[in-house]
Order: sequence, then structure tokens, then C-alpha cells
Amino acid sequence: MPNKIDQQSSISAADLTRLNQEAQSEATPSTARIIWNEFKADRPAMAALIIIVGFILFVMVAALFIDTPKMMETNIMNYFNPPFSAQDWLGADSAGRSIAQQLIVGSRNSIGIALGLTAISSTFGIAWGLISGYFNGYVDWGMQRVYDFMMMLPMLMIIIVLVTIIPHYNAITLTLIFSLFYWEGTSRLIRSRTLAEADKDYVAASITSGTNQWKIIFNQIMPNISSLIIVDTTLSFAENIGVETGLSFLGFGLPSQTPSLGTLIANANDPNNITQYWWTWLPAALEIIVLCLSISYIGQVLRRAADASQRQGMTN
Amino acid sequence: MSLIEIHNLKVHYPIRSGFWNRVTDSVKAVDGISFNIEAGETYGLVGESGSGKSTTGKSVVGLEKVTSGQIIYQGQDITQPANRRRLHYNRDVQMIFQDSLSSLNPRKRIEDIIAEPLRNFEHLSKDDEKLRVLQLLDIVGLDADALYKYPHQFSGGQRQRIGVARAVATNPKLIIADEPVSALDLSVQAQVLNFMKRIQQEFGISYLFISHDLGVVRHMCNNIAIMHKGRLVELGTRDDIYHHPLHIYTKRLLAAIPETNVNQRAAHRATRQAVEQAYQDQQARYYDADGAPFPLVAVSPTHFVALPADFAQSLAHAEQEVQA
Amino acid sequence: MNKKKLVLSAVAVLAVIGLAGCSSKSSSSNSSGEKGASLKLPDHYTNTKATDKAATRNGTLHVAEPADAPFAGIGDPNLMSNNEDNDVFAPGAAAPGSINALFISDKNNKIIDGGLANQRLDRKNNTVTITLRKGAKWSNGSPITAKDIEYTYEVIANKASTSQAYTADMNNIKGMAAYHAGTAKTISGIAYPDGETGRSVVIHCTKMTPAMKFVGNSFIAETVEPYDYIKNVPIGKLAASPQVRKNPLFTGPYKLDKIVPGESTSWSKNPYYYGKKPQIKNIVITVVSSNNIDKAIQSGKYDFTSPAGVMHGTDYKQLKNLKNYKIVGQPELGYGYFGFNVGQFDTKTGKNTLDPHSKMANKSLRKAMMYAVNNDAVTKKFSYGISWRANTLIPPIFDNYWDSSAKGFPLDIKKANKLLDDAGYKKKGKWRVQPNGKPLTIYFGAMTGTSAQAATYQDYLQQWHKIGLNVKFATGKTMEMNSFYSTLEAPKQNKIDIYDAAWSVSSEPTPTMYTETSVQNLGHFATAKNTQLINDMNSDKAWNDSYRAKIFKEWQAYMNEEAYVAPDAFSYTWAPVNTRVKGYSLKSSNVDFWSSLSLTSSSMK
Amino acid sequence: MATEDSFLTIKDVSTAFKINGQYYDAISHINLTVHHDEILALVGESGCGKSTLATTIMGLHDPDETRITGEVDLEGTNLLQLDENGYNQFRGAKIGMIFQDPLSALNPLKRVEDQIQEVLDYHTTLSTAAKHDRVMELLDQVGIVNPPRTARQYPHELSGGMRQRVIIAIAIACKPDLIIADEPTTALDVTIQAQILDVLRSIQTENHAGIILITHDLGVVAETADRVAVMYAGQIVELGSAEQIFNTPKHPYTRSLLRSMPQLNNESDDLYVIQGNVPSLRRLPTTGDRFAPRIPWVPASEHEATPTMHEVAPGHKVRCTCYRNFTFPDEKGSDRV
Amino acid sequence: MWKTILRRILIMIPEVIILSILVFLLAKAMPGDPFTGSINPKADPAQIAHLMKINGLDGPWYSQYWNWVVHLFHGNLGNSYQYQEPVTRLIAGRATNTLWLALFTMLLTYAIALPMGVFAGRHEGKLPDTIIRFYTYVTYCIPFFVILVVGIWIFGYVLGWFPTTGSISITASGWLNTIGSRFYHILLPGILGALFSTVNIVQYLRSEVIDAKHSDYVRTARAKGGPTKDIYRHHIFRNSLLPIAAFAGYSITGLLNGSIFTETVFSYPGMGLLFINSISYRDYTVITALVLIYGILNLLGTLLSDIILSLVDPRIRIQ
Repeated sequence: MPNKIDQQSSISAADLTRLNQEAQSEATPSTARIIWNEFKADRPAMAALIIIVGFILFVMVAALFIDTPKMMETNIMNYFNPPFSAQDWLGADSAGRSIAQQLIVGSRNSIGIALGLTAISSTFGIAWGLISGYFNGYVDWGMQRVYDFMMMLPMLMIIIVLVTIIPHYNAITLTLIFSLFYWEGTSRLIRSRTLAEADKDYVAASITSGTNQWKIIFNQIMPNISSLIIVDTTLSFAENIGVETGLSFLGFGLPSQTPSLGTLIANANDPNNITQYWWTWLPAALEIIVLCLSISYIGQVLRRAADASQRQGMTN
Repeated sequence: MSLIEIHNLKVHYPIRSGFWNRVTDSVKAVDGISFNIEAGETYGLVGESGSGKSTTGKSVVGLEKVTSGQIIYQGQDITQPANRRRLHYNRDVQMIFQDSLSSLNPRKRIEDIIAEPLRNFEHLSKDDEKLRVLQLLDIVGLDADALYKYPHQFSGGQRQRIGVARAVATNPKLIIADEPVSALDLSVQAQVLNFMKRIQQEFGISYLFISHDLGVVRHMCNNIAIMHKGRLVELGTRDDIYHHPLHIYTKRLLAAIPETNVNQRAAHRATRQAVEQAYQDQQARYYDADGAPFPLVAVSPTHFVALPADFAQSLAHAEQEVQA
Repeated sequence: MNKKKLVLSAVAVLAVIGLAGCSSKSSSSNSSGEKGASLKLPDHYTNTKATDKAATRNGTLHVAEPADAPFAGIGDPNLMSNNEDNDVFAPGAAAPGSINALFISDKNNKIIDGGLANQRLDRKNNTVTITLRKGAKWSNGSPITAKDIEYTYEVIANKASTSQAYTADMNNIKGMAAYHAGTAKTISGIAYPDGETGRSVVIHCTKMTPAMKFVGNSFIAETVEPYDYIKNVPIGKLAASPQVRKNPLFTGPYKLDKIVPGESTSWSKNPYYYGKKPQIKNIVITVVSSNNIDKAIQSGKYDFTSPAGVMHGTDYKQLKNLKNYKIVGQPELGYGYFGFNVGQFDTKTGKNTLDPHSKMANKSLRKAMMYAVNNDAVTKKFSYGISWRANTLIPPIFDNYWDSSAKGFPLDIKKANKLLDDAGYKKKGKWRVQPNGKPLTIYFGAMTGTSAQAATYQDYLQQWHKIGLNVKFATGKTMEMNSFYSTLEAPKQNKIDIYDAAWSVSSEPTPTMYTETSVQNLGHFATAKNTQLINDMNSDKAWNDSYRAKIFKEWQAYMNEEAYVAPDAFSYTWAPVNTRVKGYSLKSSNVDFWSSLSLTSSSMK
Repeated sequence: MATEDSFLTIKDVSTAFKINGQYYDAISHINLTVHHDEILALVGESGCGKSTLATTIMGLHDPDETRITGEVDLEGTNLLQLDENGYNQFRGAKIGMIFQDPLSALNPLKRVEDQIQEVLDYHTTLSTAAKHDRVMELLDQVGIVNPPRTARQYPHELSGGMRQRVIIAIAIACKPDLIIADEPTTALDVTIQAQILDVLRSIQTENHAGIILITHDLGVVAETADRVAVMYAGQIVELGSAEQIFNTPKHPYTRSLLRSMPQLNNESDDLYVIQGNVPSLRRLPTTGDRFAPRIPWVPASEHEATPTMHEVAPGHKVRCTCYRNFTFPDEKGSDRV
Repeated sequence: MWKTILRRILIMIPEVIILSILVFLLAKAMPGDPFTGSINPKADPAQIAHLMKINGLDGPWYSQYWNWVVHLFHGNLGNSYQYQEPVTRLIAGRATNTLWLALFTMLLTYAIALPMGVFAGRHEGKLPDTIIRFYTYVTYCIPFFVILVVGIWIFGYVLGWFPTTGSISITASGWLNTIGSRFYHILLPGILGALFSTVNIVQYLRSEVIDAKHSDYVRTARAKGGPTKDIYRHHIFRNSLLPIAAFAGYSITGLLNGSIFTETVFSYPGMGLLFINSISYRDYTVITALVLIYGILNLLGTLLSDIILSLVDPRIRIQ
């Protein structure tokens, strides 16, 4: 029957290139471009983006030049060096270790943990939410029971118990432990949106077009919740940067030879440090706040970009 | 042989209740309907919301899990997903949806949307595929520059035409059109209906046209089925239904259609209210003890009505006499 | 943080004990370090202000107990299992750490007359006779009887008892083993010459040891239990009973008024106290997080911290210059030490055996490591003088036994290198290898603690690296206390080669934790000479004090020579004392610590 | 219908929405009157400004986001001059409004009775008992079979038709002079639609109210309206009695609409299709006839430069002169004018 | 409704069982035992074995678990090794403290968050809204314990307005004083906790109010001629508050997590501090009991939320 279509249409293979070019020139910008335009239009957001990207790059590169074991050596002579001194412009901590260097390596570690954790937990949460939301029936029921069970677990307590059990734990195991729990919020969000999406006719249209279920989930539905995914992932990332600080504060964080923003901020658990040796914890705390605020701000822009494309859809 | 035969189709949704959350009852969305679809014909399925007409359409296209009954296509019961897959059923049976915006994936470009069934069933080369998409766009009256745009950039009517283009992409034998124009403005509705008609004539497609708008159905369909409470109450040709309705429910539906003839609005209202009164008063005669419609009986080779046989015959006779 | 100390039953008595996990270790002191601390803390505070009558009438003494956890609240010396309980119930005792104690002692911890009871040792008949003073009463006014003395043994030794105070040495009392095993209903070796309600008991032993002369020995229990008051509570449930939790009885100058579980205790004068009359109307002891203790003192909320409370060097730095506080302290009953893993514990024979092929079996290696540690500098920087480098394994508070002339291990990199060179640990590349040419990696075990401790451990590693030894943290980082001890307590382990830990010791210093049979001998060293020396400490000859002192010193020299266990640091036990407090004295001759205290003003300034 | 008994006069009303900081007219220069005892239908396709006119009369726009000019004169008061409090004296009391989606228009958390009674609370001083009686009366009036039962129910427990009846009850609770019904039957089935239209009509008869019925369904208009105003792109293009509009439509747009309806008696294959699209708000032509682009075969000379309303018969007005010689391309020479 | 609740509770049972096995095994997997390092060195190994035995620490895990479960059904969670008293009694005392604090924090949270959220939503985009949103952003970005530590330092030590340790002053006597003293002790941690936990509620409520403001039923209400304040009171507030009210049950989870920090910083003897201490002491019976209790409280919080929601929202009535 293709012939029938050929007969009905005046278009033939000869026109293909020309028409394709025409179409290309009229092509609508992609989502990425819309987001980029949104950033270009919003100076503070652009600044936030530059800060974040620049900072991450700086930290990643600068950390390469720092010999961490050497940096973490006790240097008795520099004990609580005040900031703005010759050797340590951000001062030194109780073991005479440079705060500035620790800040760089610590940021690298914390950001690394945040990236790893965000990657694992978001991927898992998204997949879980999509699958659970798309398949109703026993699959969803079973997945929901698992979800309920995970939600019931007192997360902080279980993490602390796990941390004390694992003998050789380090940044990677810590990331994995957190990942056990941090997918839940994402999965719930994604599931509820997937439930709504799965009811839409385009999914039915895909089914009647003979598209395989997994393709429908990941090629059809997922792009439609991509703005949600981007925003959620961004905000999770912001949250995850500080994720190990609480544990470090309670004394269950990273090993002392592995600096992180958390171990630095945990210096604040000694009230003497709060006032007298403020440089041991304050820069890290400020850094977390600035990073988190910047990323949240970027998240807002992304959300707006997503909304704008929807608004556009209504007025056109 | 009919293109598709539907036998005693039932779609029930369970209602869970009680302490153990057992299935204690069910919503009978579709409760035992049978009819055949012939090649090249247009069937109208009419009813109020909740009558089960959409569910019927979705069952035929394979979107709804059927509780019981068969839908026979090429000798196979396609209520089994395995049979649907094996037959490439959805290459031959496609669907057009009511909401043109939600039925087109907002994150996909038009090319990908129209090519989706092609990719699943035809496996064309890239260029062939693109050519086919361009031709399809041409057929539904859209320019090539639509190719890389997103659905939200089109008007409702254009989108519905894209939906039509997708539906015909694989040269289907049957298209289920579920309220394809009810969300559209009058002028746009006309456009889409015209396209659908044209395509049907040119490709010899069958339509199962689901609508609550009797005006549109009448315009489009040769054969019409009236649905109520999950069952068919009347089935017949356009003429049978519009000019010789037998079931009180059919009459009521027809009477409720607003007339554009302002000069007779009083008379029309009087007729409508009389039918409504009759409908309220005569429930017991037209429905069984449970309030459900009776099984269909034939009153002519084309005309079926859901009434006890004798009552149906007497009504048919009365009708003929009036006509005479 | 985790300064879980394993205390024992309170009384300043009991034997050795626990591991002062983390109190500050390290010390300062002059470079040679023989003479103890450079910092001299007064052991009492002489307040010349007049005692305000109003303050006496209405004053409240506020004592802070630095702790990380709420106290357990077991008001019974034989059942309590941590320092905090001991501290918060301290006003029920004459002196800190001697709740319901029978005896008082001289400055050498030798039991003397004049306490609640007197003790007579009869070496001929192998009996110990304990006689209560006349008219001794519990804080509820009921008399203290001979049965109360005996009941302590029941509480400790009962089969169902939750007490951790039972020691192998107690089997020395006749009939004790049978009672402990549950085969005897009573302890046959304890007799009441004048009946259960009389004043004396006679304890029949299989042998007499010199340790019995001292408080804190592990042969004789030294407390009373209010038998009449608690007799109806099954001993297994005693620790949870209100008689012990809510309204415990005491024999000291103050009686417990009220207790807020885990948080604070409140005390008033005990009219039945036999000794010096108490002078303060009300004492309140409150648990304060050790993180916040400095701020709490600086803001003037407390008169002093518990005399036996754990205070760190950093705290000293924060508090030493406060105008309205004076620092009072005395050397701690305990010490920090390095242990080497050189053997294993044979569970069948119940004995530790030395493994001559173990990594740390080489004496030169051990000593070199000790000479490489710069404890003088580290303690100076991190503890501000309240810790200093230890020179032996007997803390200086034991004047008689401590060998002040021992050299210990002052920093001497040259000597360390020479020791290693001579012993065949040749450098191969960056690190030294074993004499047999195999690479040498030494695993250092240390407990997670304060940041100062972490820095200290890191410094140790750096020092060892300086002499070419590849030393790494076992498990790559400091270990949480429980992991640390559960690793070390294994009969045989190869995860930790050298470790840093601490003991707090009883007032009777026999180092029983280093015997061949002790499960607390974590490095599993056992030599004939060591066994001999420790046995000699409590041999018949040791009834002679100077002989006993001589053995102790010989043992110290032996230990420094072999360095199976090497001294790390001594510390002060100290407290900031508000200037309105009068009569604060930690002198061991001050047997009436609490009743000597008075307030010069009713408001804290 | 004499102008004297018109109680609502809309004079030159324009409403503009702010989009990205700029104002765009959604309706421009609307002139209308409404009389007692009549149903005035506003007809047009989506986006023509029907609902905007309704909400403008109700004063429901956010003043920060809209710019409204002109005059809405209700019995001598220019509503557009009122502040929020002043407006509240009219809303619910003199003007009742019926909304399109009966489910979302009712507060899901309040019982039906409370929602109806709320209007009475605002505008009457009746006793509680009297209000209760009035609620029952109203529910009965809108054709609810068991008022006491329905009054206790929540919106989600009612069917769509029932909900719409409740909304009508709210709108008529204070016997307003003017009822604005914005697509009251669009969400309903055809049989229910007929019933609701009957209710509306009976209300109008009983209350002597004037009703503005907004709809896109020409059938509904033909069945119900006394007068009809046809709107296109924010303007009224034709105004007249129902008979005039349906029997002798003048404006090309009106005629196009009627022609594109699938008529019950028209079974021809093709329906008429209006060329082009309704312009979006931001692309409204500012001069000339806004419908001109959709009838390109009509020469420019036929259009007025500034289209005005022309009275072609008593009460029958048409915008622009293009209607005079208008024919559809496929009926050239037909005598239909 | 009761049947539904009962059914929900029945569904919880397998979850609780799995949780109990999980926590039991986790506790067993922790290194060391409660007697690590605390045994009198002169005690013989037999004594240690004896103590392990009377504390039910010998035998394979499943028999230990079974013993534990059997005791559990007798309301006996075992004895705390560290505190030497029945875990039930120990936790009961601590739970009272935690619940006091949690309840107060929760009330205060809502007392602060509701006006803020409504105010921000009502004045969307205006200055107060901007300020409130900035506050929520910043608070969201500061680690909770930093707020606590800085708070206790400023208000507890520098200004000395609040007690910095414990749950009650021992000198308090009489019921009025007792309650007053308790309240005084939870005031600062409660305020700090509330300042932190408002964030989510404020943000959520704000967007609820904004949604409600633009909803059709509010338009209906405006068309009724109701004054703005009445419309806010009758329609917007109520409808926006419902989801928040239902949130209350879930917020238990957050409060319990937060209690671990608050109690540690304020040396407040509640369940959170007990947990941290018990971890250091390897007090298994307490750890298992606490994790179990927190898990069950989380479950009950969820159930509570569902019940509240079904009570206040007629659309979700449980039959």
C-alpha cells in the first residue's frame, strides 16, 4: 500500500533533500537551547552557573596539585595558625593543617560524593519511579511495598549502624550507603508524574503504534518528565553536597585523613572552635551555603525554562 | 468475512472493598457487546459519557484489558497480546484520539511522532522513512517545515491532522477515532472531518467513529450503534437510526440535539420534553429488571434494537405505519 | 569523644581497670622527662575568704560532670559500671571515688584505721577481720551491720549478679568459688563473731597477700551494701530496682534528695554521717556535655567539675586563665601506653604465649619506634602541660613504687636509626626492610578521639616515617573504640602491630593486666621474668614494703628494657574550682573531701 | 426591545492582558446592552474573547495584569469605577455567574449547602433557618430531586449535571438581575445539556433576569437565545435577534460558521472550511477588518479601513461593509445575500 | 474506617518483622560486644561467657533473634547493658523527653510556618514574599547542626538566656515549676528546630496558596461577592492547609531524625542521644529497640497522615 500514499501525495523522492532543508531551517530549538537562552536572559543565574562550573573545575584541577597525605600531616608548629598568615591564608586547624588546602580537597571530595550519590540515586530513583508508575498491577504493588519499607526505615540510624559495621569504609562506601536511601524522594516524585503521564493519550498512541513498553517508558515518557528530572537532580545535587556533614558532626563521617566539607564543618562541634578558631569551620559552612544557593538558583531557572516551554505551548 | 468480529465483549473494572480488600463488585464499563466491522465501512458508536463507547474502542485497538469475549481478526482472538504482536495487529488497526495535544508526545518532533509506527512495523531506510513522513504531511495538508517542530507549535486542527497522518502511516485497515473532533472549534472540526472522509475514500479504511455528537456521526457514518450502560441499545444504518429510531433511549438522544432552526425551537423543545417524559415513565418497558438494556433483536436485516422481540416488532410496525 | 572508660566498681578501690580510652595523653615536661610534669598543679585550693553564714545556710554547690552521655544512675558501688555514676553519686561518699567504702587510707593507699571500719590481717590464720565503727548508720538512719559487709560479696558474686566486679582473686576467700558457681547458698569463708547485726566479720582466706594492705586490691571487697534495705530485691534485678536507682542509701556526708535520671543529682546533709559534719546545704551535680564544658565553666554556671571527671588539655587552655577559677589537680591514676603485638592467647591453656617470629618480636625495632616518638613536643603542644611524657608503666601518684629515675623513651632519632641499622633493618628505597629482606609494613592501631588525638597519631606516623619505617594506620584510619578493642582482644590477630591505648589503674598498682594469664594482656607477651616479677609483688616477702617497692622498680626497668609495652604519657586529673569554694583539697590525706567543702558566698561569681 | 428597559449597558469596553510587560487587547471596544427577561448569547470560537468579556463584567481580573477601559453600566452604576468592596455589593447579589467546569468551580471541601449559603451570608441578613429554607428552595428550583440530601453532600459525590445545577443555584441565590453563564453546558452530555438549558430558561422566566449565555455551540444558541452577538477576534461582528442571525446571517464569519456545521439535513461529503487560523492574542491585526485574511477572495475595497457596526435591520447590526457583496467561492452568483 | 485502619496495621506487620530481623542482624554485625574492654581484667573468661549468656548473647543469631522476639511479645525488650535496666523502662523515660521536644517543635514549626507560608503566597512576588523565600533558601542550605551549634552558643552561653543541658532543672519542685522547667529546657532547641523545619512547609504552603488563589472555586467564591478576607478564610486557607495537616504525620520522620542532632548538641536525654550513646557502647538491646521504635513511629506517622487526610478531605474518605 505504500503506492497508495505515493499516489495521494505529489511529493516524491526527488523533493526529499529540498524539503528536508526547508524543514531544517524552520526547526524549533531544542530544550537545551531554550534552557541556555533562559540562562542568557537571566544574569544572576548566569553568574550562579559560572560560579558553580568555575568552582567545580577549579577545585577538581587544584586538588590534583595537592598532595593529600602530606597536607593531612600533623604540623605541630602551625597549630591553629590564624588566617591571613604567610603559610596558610585561611589559617590552620588543631593539627596545623592548612584550611585552604583542606577546603580544596574537601570540596573535591564532597562534590565527588555529591556527584556520585546524585548519579546513583537519581538514576535508580528515576528508573524505579518510571517503572513503578508505568506498570500498574503487581509490579507496581511490589515496588511500592519495597518503597514503603524503605520509607519506614529510620534512615539516619541505619546509616550510622552501617557505617559502624563496615570496617574499611571510605568515600565510595559512604556514597553507596547514602545511595541506598536517597533514591526514595526522586522515585516518589517520578512515579507520581509517570502515573499522570502514562494516562495521557500519547502513550496510548505509542502502544497502538506497536512500540515496546521499555521504549515507551524511556523514550516517550521520560523525555516528558525531563524538566522535572533536571530540576530534581539539580536540587538533589545541591542537597547532596552537604550530605555527609551531619554524619561527620555526629562522629560517623569520613575518616579523618579524608578531608571533606563535612569534616571541616564538624570542627564546629567544639564550641571553642566556633568563636576562637572560626576559620576552621566557617569557610566550609559558607561554601556549602553559597554552592547550595547557587545550585538552587540554577534549579529555579531550569524550572522556569521548563514552564516557559509549556506556556508557549498554550499561547501559540 | 468481516474485517473484525466482536463477540460478547466485556470490560469490567473490579471494585475492592471489605476487610480483606477483595473484589466484591465491578463496574461494567462494557457488558457484553457484539458487532462486526466490515472493510471500508464507517461505524458510529454513540452514547453519553460513561456509556462505555470509549472503552469499546480501546478494547478493539488493544489498549484495554478485556475481561471476557473475543475480538476476532484474521481468525485470531486479538484480546491476547501475543496474538496482537504476532499479527502486527496495530499496523492494521490504528487510533485517533480526542485530545490532539495530549496524544502527541510534546517532547517529540513531528517527524518522530509520525514515523513511530513506521519504525515499529515497516523498518524503512532513513530516507524512505523521511519521504514517507513528508508525503503523509502533504496528504493531511501540512507543509514540510512541520517536520522538525513540536506539537505545541500547531493549532488544534493541525495537530489533529498530524494525529490522522500518524494513524494512516502504516496503511491501516481500521482506524478507531475516539471523539476526534469534540475538542475542536466548529471551523476546525469541519476541516478535520473533511480530511478523515477523504482519506477513508482514498485508502479504503474502515472507521469506528466514537462520538457523543449525533450531528457529526450522522455526517460521517453509514452504520451507527447507540450505546447505553455498557451495552448496545440500537444498531442500524444511518437511516434506521435517524429516521426510524425504536429504542426510547435513541429517541431521547436524538431529541436532545439542539436544532439550529430557530423558527421551530418551541416545537422542538416540546418534542424533546415529551420524549424525556416518556423516557422517565417507560423505563420498565425498555430496560430489564436490573435497569440494564435487553439483548439486541433484529427488526430488519440492518436494524437491531435491545428490546424483547415482541415489543420491538410492535414498535417497528407502529413506526412503519407512521411513516406510511 | 568516646572516652569510654571502663571503670569498675567505683570505690577507689578495685583493681586495675579499664582503658581510659582517650583521656588526654601526651605530656610536656622537661626534655629529659625523668621528673614528671613541668606543669605543677596544686592539689588543693587554699581559700582564705570567710565563709558566709548565709551561704552555708542556703547555698547550693553546683558541680559539673563532663560526660558525653547521660549517666546510668546506678547508686550502688558494686553495680555501677562507669565513671559518670561514680561522679554523680560522689557526695554520698566521704571522698571522691569511695562510695560506701569501708576503709580510709594514707597517702600510699595503705589502709589505716579511722574509717567506717578497721581491718586486721592475720597472716597466721589467714583471716581478715573487719570491724565497723560504733554507731555507724546509713543515710536513712538505720544501723550498718556486719551483714552489710558480707552482703557486698553476695551482690558481687551471686550467680545472677550483673556486677562486673567479681575477680579471680576473690576465689581466695574460702567458699567464694562455690557461692559464685551457685553450688553454695552462703559464703562459708565469712563469719560473724557477734552475729549478723554485730559490728565485725571475719574472712577466711586460703592465702594472704601484701596487696590486702592497700585499698583497691582485688582480694577483699571494700564496701557495704544496705542489706535490710535491699534484701527483698533479687540480686539479678538489683541494678534496675528503685532502691538503687531512685533512693539509694549512702554512708557519706550527704544524702541523695532527688535524681533526674541521666541528668543530675541533688544532695543535702546526712545527719547520720559519722565523720566531719557537712557544711553546704545543697549540692547539685549536673551532667554537662564534654564538648560544652568549657563554655559552661566560662559562663560561670558551676563551682567545679567532678574531681575525677575527664578534662582535656584543650579545656585546660581555655580555663586556666579564668579569674574566678583556680585549677586544682593531681596525677591521674592511670597512664597512656604503646603496646606491641608479639604473641597470641592460647584459649585452651588460658595463657598468652610469645611468638618469636612475629613482626614486632625484635626488641630493637620496638625500642627504635619508641625513641622516634616525640612525646615531649606533642604533649606540650596539645595538652598544655596537663599531660607529659611517661617514663615508666607505674604512674607517679604511687610515690613509693614509681621509678622517678627511669629514662623512658625521650626523642632520639639517631639512637633509633642506630638500633635499626644494628638489628639489620636496612633501608631499601624509601623504607626499611626486615632483616630477612622482606618488606616491612607496620600497622598502627589507634582509637578515634578528639582532633588533638588525631593530630597526635598522625605525628607518630610521621616520626616513624622519619626513621624509615613504613607505618600505616590499621584499617587505614583511626578505629572506633569498639572495633579497636574487639580487634585486639582476639586471641590471635595480625591487623594491628603496635597500638596506643591507656589504662586507668586502681589504687593498688599490681599490673595484673600484664600477666601470662590475663585476657587484658592485649599484646600477648609473656616471659618468665615478667611472671616472676609480678608474682613477687604479692609474695610473702612483699609484706615488706621496701622489698615490694624494689620489685616494682625492677619490673619497671624490665619493661622499659624489653618494651613489649612502653609508656606513653601521664596526665593530671584536674578541675577548675570557683573562688567561692573553700576547703577543696585532693590530697589523699583529706579523707573528708565533701564535708570539708564550704561556700564563701551564696551567689556564684 | 426598547433601550429604556436595558439595565446593563456595556460601552466601549476593552480589556488588555499583560504579556511579557506589554498589553494586548483580548477584547476591544465592545458595546452591548442586556435587557430583563432576555437571553443574550455571545457566540464565537475559542479565543474570541467571550469569556474575557464575562470576567470583565464580573470584575474578576487581576488589576496588576490587565488594563480595562470603557464603561459597564449596571442600573446606573459604572462597575469599572468600583473598588473591590464596592464590586462585592454587586457580585453575587446583582450579578450571578455560572462557570464552565462544574467540578473545579465548587470548593471540594465544603458541603453544597455551605457553598450556596455563603452567597446569602454575604448579601442578606436572613436568619440561619431562613437561609437553610432558601437553600432548599433554590435546590428545588434548579431541579434537584432531593434537596436536603444534596445539600449535605460534597461536590465529588454529585454527577456533572447536579453540580452544574448547584452552581446555578449559587448564581441565582440572591435573584440577580444579570446572570452570566459561561459555557454552562460544554462539559455536559447532550441530554443533560438540554435539561440545564431548560433550568436556565425557567430561572430567567421566574426571576425576570437578563442572561448572558456564552457558548460556542450554535445549536445551543438557536435553541435558547433571544438575541445573539457573534464575536470574532475580540470584537462583536454581528448582533441581532436569534431569528435574524440564523435566518438572515450577514457577516461572512457568521455565515461561515453556519456553513461549516454538520447539519442533520446536510449529508453532503464536504463541510465548509474557513481558511486560515484565528489570530493569536499577540498577532491581532490592529487596523482593518480582522476577518479579512480569512476571506482572501474578497477585494480590499469591500472592507472598511476602520470597520464599524452597520444596522441592517432594526436591532440587527453587522461589522464592516464586506458583508454586502459577500459570497462563498463555490457559490459565485448564488442569490443568497 | 476502623476496619481500614486495622487493615493498614495488619499490612504493617510483615514490614515490622522484616525490619526487626534487619536491625537485629545489623546490630549483631557491629564489631565488639557490650563488654568489650569493660571486663575486669582479673575476671576469668568464664565470667565473660557467663555474662554473655545471661544477657542472651550466646548461640547462633536465629536463636538469639527468636529469644528476642519471644521476649518482645512479653513486652520485654531485654536489659540495657550500659544502663543496667530494662530497655522498656529506659526508653520510656527517654521517649517522654523526645516526645515533649518533638511535640513542641512541631507546634512551633506550624505556628511559624503557617503564617509565613500563607503570607508569602498571598503576597506572591512582593517584598515580603521575596524575604520569606530567601529565608527558606538560606535555611535550606545550612546544615541543621550548624544552626543548633551557633544557636546554643549565642543564646545559651553568650547571652545565657536558656539552659544548655538536660531536660529539667533538678531544683524544680511542684507541678507548675516542673512543667515550667521542662518547657524552659525545650524552648531553645524547639525554636531552633522549628526554624529549620519550617522550610519545607513554608515552601509547600506558599505554592498551595498560590494554586488555590488561581483555582476555579476561588473564582466562584469571588463571584459570590465575598470580601477578600472571607475568601481567604473560607476557601484559600482551608484548602491549602489540608495537605499541610496531612503532612503532620510524615513530619514525625523528620523530627525523629532531627532529634538525634538536637539532643546531641543540647545533651538532652532523649531517644536520639540514647541512640548515639548506645552505638558507642554497642548496647544492642537498646539499638535494636530504638531502630524498631523509630521505624514503627515512622509507620504510624504515615498512617496518621492518611487518617488526617481522610478526615479532613471528604474526597478521600476511608469507608
